[in-house]
Amino acid sequence: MLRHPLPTLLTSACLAALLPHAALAADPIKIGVIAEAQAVAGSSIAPAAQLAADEINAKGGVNGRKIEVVVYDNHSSAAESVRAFQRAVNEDKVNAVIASYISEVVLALEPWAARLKTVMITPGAASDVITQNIAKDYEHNKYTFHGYLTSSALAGLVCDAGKDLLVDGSKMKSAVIVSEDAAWTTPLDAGYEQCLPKIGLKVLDHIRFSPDTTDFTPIFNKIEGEKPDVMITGISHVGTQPTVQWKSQQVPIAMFGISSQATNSTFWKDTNGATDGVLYQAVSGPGVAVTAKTLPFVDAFQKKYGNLPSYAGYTAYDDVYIIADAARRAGSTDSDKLVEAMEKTDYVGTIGRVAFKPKGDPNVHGLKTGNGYITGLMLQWQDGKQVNVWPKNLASGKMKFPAFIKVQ
Amino acid sequence: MLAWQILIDGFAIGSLYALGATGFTLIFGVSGVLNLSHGAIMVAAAVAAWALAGLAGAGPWAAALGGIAIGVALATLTYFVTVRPIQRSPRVAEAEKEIFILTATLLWGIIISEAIAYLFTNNAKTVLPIVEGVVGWFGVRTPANEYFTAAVCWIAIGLLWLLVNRTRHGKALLAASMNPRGVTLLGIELSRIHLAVWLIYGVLASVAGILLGMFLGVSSYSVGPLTASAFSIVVLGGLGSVSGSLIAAYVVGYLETATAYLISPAYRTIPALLLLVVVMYLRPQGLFGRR
Amino acid sequence: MLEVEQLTKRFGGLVAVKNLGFSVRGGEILGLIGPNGSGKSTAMRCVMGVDAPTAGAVRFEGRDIAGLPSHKVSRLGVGLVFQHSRPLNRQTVLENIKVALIPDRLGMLLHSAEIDDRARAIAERVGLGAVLDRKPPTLAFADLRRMELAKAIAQHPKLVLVDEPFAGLTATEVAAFSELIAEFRAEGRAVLLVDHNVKSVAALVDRAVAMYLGEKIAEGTAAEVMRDETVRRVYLGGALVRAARDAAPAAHGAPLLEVRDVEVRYGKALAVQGVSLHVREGEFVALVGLNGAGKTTLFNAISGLVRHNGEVRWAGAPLEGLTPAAIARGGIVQCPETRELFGDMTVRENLELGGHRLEPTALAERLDWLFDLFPILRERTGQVARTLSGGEQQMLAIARALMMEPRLLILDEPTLGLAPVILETLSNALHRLRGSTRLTVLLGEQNVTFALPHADRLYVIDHGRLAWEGEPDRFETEAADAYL
Amino acid sequence: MAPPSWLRSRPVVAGLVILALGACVPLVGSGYVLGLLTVAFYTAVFAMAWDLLFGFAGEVNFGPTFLIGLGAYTAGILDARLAPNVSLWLCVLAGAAAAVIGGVVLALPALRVRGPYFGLTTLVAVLMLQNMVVVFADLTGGEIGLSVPDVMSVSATANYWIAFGFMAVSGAILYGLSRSPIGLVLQASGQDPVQAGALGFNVTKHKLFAFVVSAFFSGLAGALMVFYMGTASVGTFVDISVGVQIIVAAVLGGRRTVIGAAIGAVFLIAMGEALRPLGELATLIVSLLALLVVLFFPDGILGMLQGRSRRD
Repeated sequence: MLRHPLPTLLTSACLAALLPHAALAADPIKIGVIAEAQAVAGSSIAPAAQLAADEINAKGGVNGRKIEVVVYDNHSSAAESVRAFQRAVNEDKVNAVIASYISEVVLALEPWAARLKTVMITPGAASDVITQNIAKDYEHNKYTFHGYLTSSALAGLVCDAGKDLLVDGSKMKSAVIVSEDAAWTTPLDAGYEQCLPKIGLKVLDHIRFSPDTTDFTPIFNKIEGEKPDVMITGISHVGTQPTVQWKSQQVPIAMFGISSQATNSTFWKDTNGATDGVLYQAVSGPGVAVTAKTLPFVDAFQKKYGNLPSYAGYTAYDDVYIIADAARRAGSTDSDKLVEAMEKTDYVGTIGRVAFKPKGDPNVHGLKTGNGYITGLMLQWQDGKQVNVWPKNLASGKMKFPAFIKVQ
Repeated sequence: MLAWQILIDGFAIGSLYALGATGFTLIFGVSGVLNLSHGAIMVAAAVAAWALAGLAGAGPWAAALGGIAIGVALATLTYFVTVRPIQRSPRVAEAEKEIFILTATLLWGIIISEAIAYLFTNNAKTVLPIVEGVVGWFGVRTPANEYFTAAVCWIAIGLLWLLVNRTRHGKALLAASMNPRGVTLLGIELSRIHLAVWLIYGVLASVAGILLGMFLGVSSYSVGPLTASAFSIVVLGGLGSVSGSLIAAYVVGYLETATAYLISPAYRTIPALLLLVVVMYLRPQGLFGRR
Repeated sequence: MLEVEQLTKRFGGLVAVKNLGFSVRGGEILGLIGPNGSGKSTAMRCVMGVDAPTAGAVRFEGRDIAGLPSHKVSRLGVGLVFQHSRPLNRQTVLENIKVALIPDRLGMLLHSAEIDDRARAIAERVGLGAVLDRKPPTLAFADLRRMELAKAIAQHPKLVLVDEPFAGLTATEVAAFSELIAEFRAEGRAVLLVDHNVKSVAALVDRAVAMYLGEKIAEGTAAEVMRDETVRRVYLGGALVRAARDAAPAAHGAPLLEVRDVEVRYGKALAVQGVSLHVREGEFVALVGLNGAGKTTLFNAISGLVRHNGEVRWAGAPLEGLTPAAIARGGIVQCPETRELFGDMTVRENLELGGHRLEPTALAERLDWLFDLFPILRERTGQVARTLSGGEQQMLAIARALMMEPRLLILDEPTLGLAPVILETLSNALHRLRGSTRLTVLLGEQNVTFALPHADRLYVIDHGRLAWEGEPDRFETEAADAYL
Repeated sequence: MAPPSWLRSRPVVAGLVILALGACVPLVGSGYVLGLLTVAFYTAVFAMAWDLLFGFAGEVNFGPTFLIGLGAYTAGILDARLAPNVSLWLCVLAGAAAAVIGGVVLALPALRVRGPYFGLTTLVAVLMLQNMVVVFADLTGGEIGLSVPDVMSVSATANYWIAFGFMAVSGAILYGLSRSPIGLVLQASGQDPVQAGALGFNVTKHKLFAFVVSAFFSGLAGALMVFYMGTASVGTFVDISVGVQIIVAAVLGGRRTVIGAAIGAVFLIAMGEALRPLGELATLIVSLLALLVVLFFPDGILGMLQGRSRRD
């Protein structure tokens, strides 16, 4: 009978229910990490969180309590993430959850964070809907925090960089917006449409392509026919494919904007170098000391795991500190108190100064951006390396393009 | 100029589809098997080629050959692990073999793609292209790789044609697809024919996968869509009809390309799906299938 | 009750039934007789509505039902007893019978006691009372056939179509089934029996219609039809003529092929029971028997294509464990009744595949020799096999088998579905073949006249058993009357 | 009198044992086990509905997620647009209705063809739906999914009972249907359509009926699950991989038993969860296990349980 999985499960559940759960002072603070181990962006989340926890524990923990990280692989599936979330909260009794870089997953988890009243923060999802949901029903959804930039915020940061690099630096005047046809790009594109004309780039066209596009030639040919100075991109799921065809077709127009996969250190290898010259927005980059904490983190990560963290690695690392900081200030891991303390966060992490937008903002619990807060970077792939070209004070190189690109 | 662009792009992508579908339809024609691990084998070959070039430092040709070797090995394994045991199993009723083989190859495909994701992550990988640069004809700049892809596809299909129509062993294959019993009566072992077909299939699927990897890049996410597109093209052309599949591949390739150019890249795949539904409804045996 | 007029059914280019007409009255049993491929089954399917006729009328109780879907035909009062069907293996016999009693309505969610009672009554009637709660896979073959009959009875049909009622049954079972079918007649229903030959249904039918190549060739009482000259030509091949054999057969010596107590079952049905025969090197042996007697099954057992009990020995060694292809390579080459040509390949390609193990020069010589034997094939070398006429296809099939350089050629029903004119050409070719090589041949034929002139020895097979064995000249006196 | 025959049937006994076990879970299980089983029960309904179509009507539907997705998205969109002016249960019913309508629209062309062609037609339907979700992102939320404001209940136990009751009722109805006269006719139509026609049954009508029933339960289960999950997304309700899981569950549990499909679904989900500590390899191992069962125990888990007693 025991070979049957159900009784086994029941037995284990039974045992679990019998164990005492009263929170002792020396109980560790448990942080659940639900992430995508097979995706490059997601695979750094758990190790980075563990690194932060180890550092905090080495310094004596939080109010005498150690931080414990419990990791769940979600196979990039929303349904599996929901199950993992329930397991984390009900079974493993975690105090907070750091979850995923995929918007679909975070949105599926949001109602569960509300139901199970557990603080959840995403280190990498970009959809504006996450914070909009909080604004819609604050009391209910206040447990969710957006630890990365929303799409509309990203659009603003891309425009900021564009003004300096493209308009002022390269005298560009026109652009075509190219983005994958997806829900996360809707606010991004709206943001682009709004801010590009303001910085002096005329939007000639706006192309959305199907994420399962098997041939980008038609798209590039159409854009080329419109003779823009630059392509402003919004690509995430299909990063490799357009990059490879951009190179093989030698499209003479620069790519500038969001290209999530380009932030991966393996992107050069994955594309066989086709990414040379691609400009992409990021909150961090190798060798870029955004803050005093950035490079020590990268070094420690590389020393421990042998590779470089993905963008979600930086934020996941910060998120552990932010949760620990909030728990210290709240003096408790009670979810409501934790939320209150999290809202008062003012913490300088690896990507900049982190503070959450207050109640009343349409993107409540989203990160504050712009001067004094997070400004982001603009990096460019140059000869196999990710080189930061913006902002000036953090730049380690100058923007330059492969021969096939025509810049005035 | 637009027409020329559509002509070239549709041809390249159609050739790629054609090559992918040819192997799929060949297996169906000769042994009646719909191999739902098709996409996984294509992706495995491409990822193997990428790994050989990127991680082991092999040149583009060596990497491509290595990828083909892996793909052929996997195809053979597919036959021995999933297809043959079910075909020979006395415990599965004849009428149910089809669903069992479908389920088994489906699971096998998932196993392969999970293994790829485990070993190499599910990031899209690009195979080192064998030819680089662009060719400008009639004012249209086209990647040389696109011509290369079309050429390799046609060389592979041509070689297959020569093999099947001009060699003794190949003719036995063709004969087996028309009448397996007749082949047995002539003293030719069907099991060897099936093995040979899976080997040939392995080569075709691997070449298609590697070319796709050079053209666009592949990841374990591509597994499902690749199988589905081969399946659709093959049914559109008529199951088991190689020439039907070839024509259907170009129909789909051109339809997608034309949609992307003339309507919007966001609706790229929809007209082809609609066409498929209409064909299913009006001509269930496919455009060129015989009943 | 049923009137069929000018019924024609075409499948693509093939005309399966041509201008067929017949009628059945209530309380009458009509036999629709014809060899394989004569179109009798197609005619039955057209009546039932399984296939839609291409042209012609099918009138049931005065109403034209041609082209109606089968469930509507069924509801009008036509039932069909299938020869092979796929019963519900997970349900009991009772439930299988109940299926036939359920009305075609979607509201039927509960089993009714009335249906249960009726199903039990029908089961009693056909003799299934003892096995009601067993499941079909555990039933004897005859009981499966009874179940099919029960399903037809359950419909209360006014017209019952029965497909090969006695195939695979033993003599006692045949008698029991005849009685059950006769009961239909007694109840005033019309019955249409479809079978291979007159003999097996002669005792039961009131009238018979014989078909050949899609057309009606005779109609009358069973005795009349049996005496009909055309019918005798089709089955026997006309008056029995025995041609003198030139070469003396090797009457003694070890047998090349030896078949001992071979038994073959198709599921539950015994198709071949305890057959033993042998063929010596250089001999021409004919195995004659009507369609369905078990010739093809026996040949398939020899070629390793069906599982069988008993032993088949070839040149002194058992064939057990060899694949069909290995047996063929070993020298036993079968030219099957279905011909199994590669339809989309040319004549030459078909032949070359037959000679796939020959060296190029040997292949060319062999081709030349065969083209001399079958000159028509030389003219057709580039033509696709599918487009050849029936006779040409048969010659191609034989020629392809000969390309394999067989030691023993098994020739199964070469005359099947061929017009009489072609038979002569074929016969001549066989004669020349015997003259030019010392080939050993095992010929399976229904057409005795075709077989007799060539044969050194003759076996008669009937209902899966050997019924007679001897020299051709003794056949007419000893076995001919019992044959048809 | 002997016990009625349906009580002696092994699937029924297995089903009753599961129900009894299931009713005890809330007494001992944590919220996590309840949550896990809640999803497993909805999946079980998907698999049973699929089995009705395949095991009985003999049609391999590659697109169960077309029906599920229609139900889920219809209910989700209605709720997201109209809440709180519309009752959650009305949305659920609308979802089921949409799935039935979609099922008929799909079945009419699909039932004209057989075998692989039927399979492909249903597969294409899923691909179309997936495209539509992305194209009409304003309405559907696109690839990131759609949040619904209403939930059935926030209590894990209440959700468990709803799912459990729903599964028990659907299972009873579907199983009863499979054993009813209509079930027999369906099975006959699946096994031998020619004979079923000759016995006077309108095969197409019966298959259409099976499709509608299958669609109804798939849609209903999909819609209910939306209000359990709180979101509708392609990856949860529409993606081909979800359909694959359902088919694997049904084949794994034992075809043609309805109840086997439910066992297969619960087994698959429990197994995936039990192997979660293996992280990335979990899916691979579950697939491998499923493949082994398909290869070596063609009658599935229920067949394995019955194995010893099948010598009759």
